[in-house]
Amino acid sequence: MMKIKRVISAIEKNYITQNLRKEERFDGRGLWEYRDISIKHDVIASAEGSADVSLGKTRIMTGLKYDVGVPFPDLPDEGVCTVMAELLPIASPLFERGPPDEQSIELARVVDRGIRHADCVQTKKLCIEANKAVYILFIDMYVLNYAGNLIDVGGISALTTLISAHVPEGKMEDGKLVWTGKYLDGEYLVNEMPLVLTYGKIDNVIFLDPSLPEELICDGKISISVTEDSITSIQKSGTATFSFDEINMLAKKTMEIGKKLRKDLNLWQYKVNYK
Amino acid sequence: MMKIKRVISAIEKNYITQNLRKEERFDGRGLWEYRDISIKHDVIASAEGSADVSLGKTRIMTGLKYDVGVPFPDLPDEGVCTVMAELLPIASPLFERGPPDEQSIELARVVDRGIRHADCVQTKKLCIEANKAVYILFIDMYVLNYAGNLIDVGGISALTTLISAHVPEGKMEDGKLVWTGKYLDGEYLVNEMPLVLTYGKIDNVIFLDPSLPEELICDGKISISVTEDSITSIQKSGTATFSFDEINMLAKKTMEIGKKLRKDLNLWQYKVNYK
Amino acid sequence: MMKIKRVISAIEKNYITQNLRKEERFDGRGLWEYRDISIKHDVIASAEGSADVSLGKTRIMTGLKYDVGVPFPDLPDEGVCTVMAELLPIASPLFERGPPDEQSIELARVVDRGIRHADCVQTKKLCIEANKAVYILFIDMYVLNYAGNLIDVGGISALTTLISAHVPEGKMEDGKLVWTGKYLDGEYLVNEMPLVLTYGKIDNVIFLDPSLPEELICDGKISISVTEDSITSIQKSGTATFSFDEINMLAKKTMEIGKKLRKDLNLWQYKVNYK
Amino acid sequence: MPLIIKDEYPEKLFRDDGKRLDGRDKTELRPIKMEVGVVENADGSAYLEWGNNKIFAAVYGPREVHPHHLAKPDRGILRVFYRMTTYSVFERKRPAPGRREKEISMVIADCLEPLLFLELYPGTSFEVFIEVMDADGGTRCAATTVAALALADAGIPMKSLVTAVAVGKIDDELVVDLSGIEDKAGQADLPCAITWFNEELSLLQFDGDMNLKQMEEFLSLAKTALSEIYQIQLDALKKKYIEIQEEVSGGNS
Amino acid sequence: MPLIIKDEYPEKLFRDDGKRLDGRDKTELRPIKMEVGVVENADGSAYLEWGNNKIFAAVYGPREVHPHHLAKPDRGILRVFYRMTTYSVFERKRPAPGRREKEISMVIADCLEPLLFLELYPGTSFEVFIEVMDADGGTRCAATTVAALALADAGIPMKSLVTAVAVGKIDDELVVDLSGIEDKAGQADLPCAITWFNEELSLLQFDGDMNLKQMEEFLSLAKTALSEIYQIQLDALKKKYIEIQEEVSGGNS
Amino acid sequence: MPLIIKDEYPEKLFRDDGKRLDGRDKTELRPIKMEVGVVENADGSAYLEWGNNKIFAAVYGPREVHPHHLAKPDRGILRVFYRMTTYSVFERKRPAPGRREKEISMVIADCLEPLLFLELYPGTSFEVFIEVMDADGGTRCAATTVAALALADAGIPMKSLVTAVAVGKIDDELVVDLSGIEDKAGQADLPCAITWFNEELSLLQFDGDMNLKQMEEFLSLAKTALSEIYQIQLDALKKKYIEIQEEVSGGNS
Repeated sequence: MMKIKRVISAIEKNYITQNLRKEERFDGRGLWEYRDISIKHDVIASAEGSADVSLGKTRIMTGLKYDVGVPFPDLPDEGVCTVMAELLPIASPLFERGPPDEQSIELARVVDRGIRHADCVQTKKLCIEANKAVYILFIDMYVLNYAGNLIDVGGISALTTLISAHVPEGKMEDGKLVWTGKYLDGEYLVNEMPLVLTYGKIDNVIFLDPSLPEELICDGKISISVTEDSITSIQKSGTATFSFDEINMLAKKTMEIGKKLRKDLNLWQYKVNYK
Repeated sequence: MMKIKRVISAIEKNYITQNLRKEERFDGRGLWEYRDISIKHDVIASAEGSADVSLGKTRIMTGLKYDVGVPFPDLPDEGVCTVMAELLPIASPLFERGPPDEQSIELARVVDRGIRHADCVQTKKLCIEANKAVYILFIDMYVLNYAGNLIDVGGISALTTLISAHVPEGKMEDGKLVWTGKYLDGEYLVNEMPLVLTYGKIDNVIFLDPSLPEELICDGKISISVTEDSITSIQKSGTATFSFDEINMLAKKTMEIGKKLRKDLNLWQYKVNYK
Repeated sequence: MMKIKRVISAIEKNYITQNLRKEERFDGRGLWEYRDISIKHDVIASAEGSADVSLGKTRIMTGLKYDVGVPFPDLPDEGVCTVMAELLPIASPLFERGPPDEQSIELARVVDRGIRHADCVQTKKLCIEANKAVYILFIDMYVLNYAGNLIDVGGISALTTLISAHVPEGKMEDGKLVWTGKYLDGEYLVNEMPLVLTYGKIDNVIFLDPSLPEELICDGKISISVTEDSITSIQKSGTATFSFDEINMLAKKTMEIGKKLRKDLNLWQYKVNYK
Repeated sequence: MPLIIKDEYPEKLFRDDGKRLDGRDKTELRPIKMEVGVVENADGSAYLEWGNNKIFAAVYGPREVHPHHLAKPDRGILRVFYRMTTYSVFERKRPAPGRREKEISMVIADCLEPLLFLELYPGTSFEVFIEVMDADGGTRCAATTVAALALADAGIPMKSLVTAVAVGKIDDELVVDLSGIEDKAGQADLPCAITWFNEELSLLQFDGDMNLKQMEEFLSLAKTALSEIYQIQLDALKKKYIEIQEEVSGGNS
Repeated sequence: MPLIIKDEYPEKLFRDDGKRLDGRDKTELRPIKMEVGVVENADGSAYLEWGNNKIFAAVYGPREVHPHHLAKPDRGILRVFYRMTTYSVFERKRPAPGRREKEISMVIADCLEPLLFLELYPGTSFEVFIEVMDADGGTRCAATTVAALALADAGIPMKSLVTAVAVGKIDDELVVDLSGIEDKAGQADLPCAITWFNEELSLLQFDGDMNLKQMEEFLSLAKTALSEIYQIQLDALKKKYIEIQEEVSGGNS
Repeated sequence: MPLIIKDEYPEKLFRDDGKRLDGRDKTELRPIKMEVGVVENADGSAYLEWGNNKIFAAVYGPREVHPHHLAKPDRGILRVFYRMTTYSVFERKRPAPGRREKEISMVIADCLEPLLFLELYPGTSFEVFIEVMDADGGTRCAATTVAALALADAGIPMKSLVTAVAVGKIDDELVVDLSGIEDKAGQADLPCAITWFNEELSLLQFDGDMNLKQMEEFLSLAKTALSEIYQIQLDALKKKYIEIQEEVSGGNS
């Protein structure tokens, strides 16, 4: 595999683009094909849930921490689940001046919206006692190697982390929080299983799962989050424009590929039975 | 009118200075003459008071927001009124590296001191219940076009915003804040009507209301705040020095011009009757 | 004395190094000799304890302020004593781009650890009422002239400041803090008297109390804090390496010199009897 | 010190007569006014009122890039700064620019960049400053729309304008141009923008829940609304040229 | 975690014998001591005690400008950094420089700049660092006064010194040189500075309430006080030259 | 919003059978695993598990220095960035790097710099990034150890490796390789590092209480432990070369 040490040269750019026009990708994949996915779960002893996910050479390690706080007055019985992402300078020579802040914000935001709007984490289940105490979950993603398409890896990584969760169960007794000794697990916390699929566009060619060289030269990307039945989030980025027909086509494709991927990954296997 | 796209050239500088020595200004005004003032009030639906004030081409839009907080222990029955200013990069090509922080701090500070020391906003009227709850008023000024003499425009703008105020009236019932459905208006909040007048000095010539070219080349400025009967605040800035006689003369002139301006502007017309 | 206006030249470096190899120092001192120490105490009216300490031309002025706060839940009957250091740009032309942040952090940290681990300030004596109110002491050091070996000056300065302390004594009455009119003094607050001694290493030569030129060219330093009977803290910095034998030798030397210095300085003379 | 009057949402977003709370039909836009050339000092500027939204946009450029290291030797760069005043929203916004403002700045830049011929301006920059003085839902779309006008007012060559609008779902019905309250209390929000030179979407976001059929409906509603707004943009530009012409002929007569 | 001993103000600022709380007459200055050459490493330095105020000033320059983009091709620049230690005030100050410190730095720079011939030093900078170790009212005036001495000590050509003092109103009486408590509990405060080469005011601020007649009185009181302080500045400079001379003759004898 | 399950410490750090809480003897190390070449994009990298510590190190360089003004004309510079993930510790760490992380970065840089021939790389920089994914006591020593491996993996000429370990005092007994709980509940902690080319200490810190005799004992315990860990480092490097060789011969067979 090509080792990316610099911004893509004009020659490489032409090579990649011309092949894409023939519906061929420089790494041999078809236009709608993912790179290999590998998943390890519950890898961090200090975290209350974690995942180590690779898509090709892109690798993200994610952990879950929690805190207990007073709920917002207007949402007295709802906890909070936040998503943060950091592109470690370990992950790429492109990050030598410090990793790009915008890219990590985008990664966190798109993954967060995928989870939030798909009714994935049911925030009412994060309530310990209304108006008094709720859980705050922190899902923090760290990019260990950057080889393109962080968003889709981040989505799977966040979901696996939640599914592998083991958060101590608390209850209020006489106005004080006590621990029951039991744990909230992924089955309790996770409802829907949203997946986010990202497409790149170069000239008029659209393709799934952009690798790093494709990402560096593409005009734009679009990420679509889907549950089994619905589209729950869309985010276009970059200067590419998409025709109305292309959008309708991509929505349809995402529903299909998402269904298959959800089945293949079978994320429920990563549930942790704790104590 | 001259469009200021760069720092004044030496030729322009000489032209302006030589005319000033003849008591003539490049825009035809006399030494003690203001540019045209225009005032619109209650222009922002989301704000509890607002004003859009222009002095020549200088334009500031100001809004009032409030919050309710616990008073300082040593001032248990006094609310707070704070002034902030921001020079929007919209307002001038001179702000291309980001608007000058010092200038916005100075604008906020001089306007704030004019209001504070003139007994303009009576902070005791901002008390809901002593030791428990007081209003915090935020008067935030945004400079939309910068053509010199921000301070005097800011002063009128802040005052008009306060006069146009409509802040929900609260009272404490059983230790809880409830809203009466009535509003605190400008008449209730504003006591004195301080105006701030700013003079520039170039060589030995002093003049009122510096326009942008005059401001860019002047050695220094002095701002004097006056109520009907008193001087309440003075602020000299820049490297100009003023003789003792000049200071006495300017104080006298400010009392006179201030009296006339207060009458001409008739700011009470901008009171809002809400509900 | 040599006035340091620039980084040491190669010639000076050679001169200093070659002399050190002959166990001679450019300012005439022996390898294990301190520069002159001068101490003034209680010099700041606004502070609740202060010291002005010079070691040769290095000068640090330190003050103590206090606050009263709620203790940490896991240490309900312990107050807190924090140490901060600032290298004033006054103190050296080397600080023209702003004084080096790392060096002030190191100064604060090493002095803080010397105090903390030597059981110097007994934090339980800073408790006013368990779970309710404890003292927070702030020991803030300001470097006024920088001529090498800030750490040892800082250590003496912090200790003298504590010994000169006069902190108002509070007690809780009906859940409220009241002041007794008495003061906590150095005798009450200070238990052990830790001193920190710093050595430089150039090539294979080790020496006490590096002056500025020595500090600028040395490969590394080691600071050792000792009480009458024990080593309480060690901090090596820089790229010098020390053999196991050297470490054992320095530990022994520090115990000896520390004992003598503690006696010579006789810091208890700086206790303040207040009211 | 939290605000205590709560920003409460109504239970229903349609009135009994089937109209929306502000009296609009499902596909009706709020009143929109646009004007160009409103900031004296800027190279180009525009002002927009859209419902209660009040937004200024100003353009400076092409000019030297600060800081220099951002300059590109082979093309100009476009930078967009979207900001809101502290008093533009119900609860006072903090003065410092937040994440949301940075995000929207990026989104708008992605909409404006395809319009420009940046390769003609190597080593320079265009800055678009957008200030929301008063906000009432759909500010990212309104800001995109007014920013395009400010660029046109600056006389910068453009492939076309761009126009944006949000469609959404409230009380299970698809509607056009969500107001502030509809945005907050509604079920779904789909802001989108069209670049007229190729009639493609340069902004597309969605949060909510929709199936494929609903998505087609959303896009069709948006298309119609975008055409209406485009007309108002064109009128604002025409008005300026008419005024200039009148001034010129007035001067000659 | 607020400080709990309150910084309380007395009800009256005059004693029964008509003297001020610290025993001074209305026009009497607090004790003032000045000394130059106190910071070994600096190009020029001075130390001042004025009542309980204790202030160091040090000057470095002319030297290269950091960061470079601040340098001016046709003249030198002057930068003033006024700071206070955390323990210089009743309630511990935060370590980071606050707005007030930045404001006073600017005010002092405006007082010092007219004294210098910056056009003789193109491309370089002078930095004046001022550190208030102990504060007791009137620090901006005291800092201006000691900074001028440090510049003189550095041997930098100057048109003259500058001297500053605050006059004010307490219990309806005009007084000279407000102490800390008079500043906080008083009714008005008028700090001012005089540049001696033209005998004009280079610093003038006021907060309070005064009519035109009172203002004339204020200025007249200030003028007398400024002359007294100027003498102390001159004496400090002379003392250094005498000491140098003695050293030199001492060396020769 | 504080965490409410407390990080409580046991009263005794030895079990009744004389073993430590995790079953180790006093001089026994926790299980250690090291691997090199684990980050595809880096010039050199290594991964370490040491008890529950899990740490990645990656090296980039020699390369151009950013920002430029840090470059040195006569030698290369080494920069070390030690960071911890938010979830690597019991109570979630704030995302921004703290003082402790900056301090440890400096300490590790001081350990690595003596190993390198920086004078051969004028104007360039080496960056060593260390990320602690999971922490359990002794991270500064573990990070130093794995960083040396990453440098070696990058093929950068080195005088030798460096190896680090912490010895300490718990329940009045001297032990080797403190675990997280022993570090927090123990009485003294002495992290140290050895550079093998001269067998001297390049890291030495101590907090606690010891007399001269105890200090000699500490250093002697450390020396033995350091040799053991060094062997594991060497094995990790060998393993990579064996794998490469096998690949090469595999390709030839």
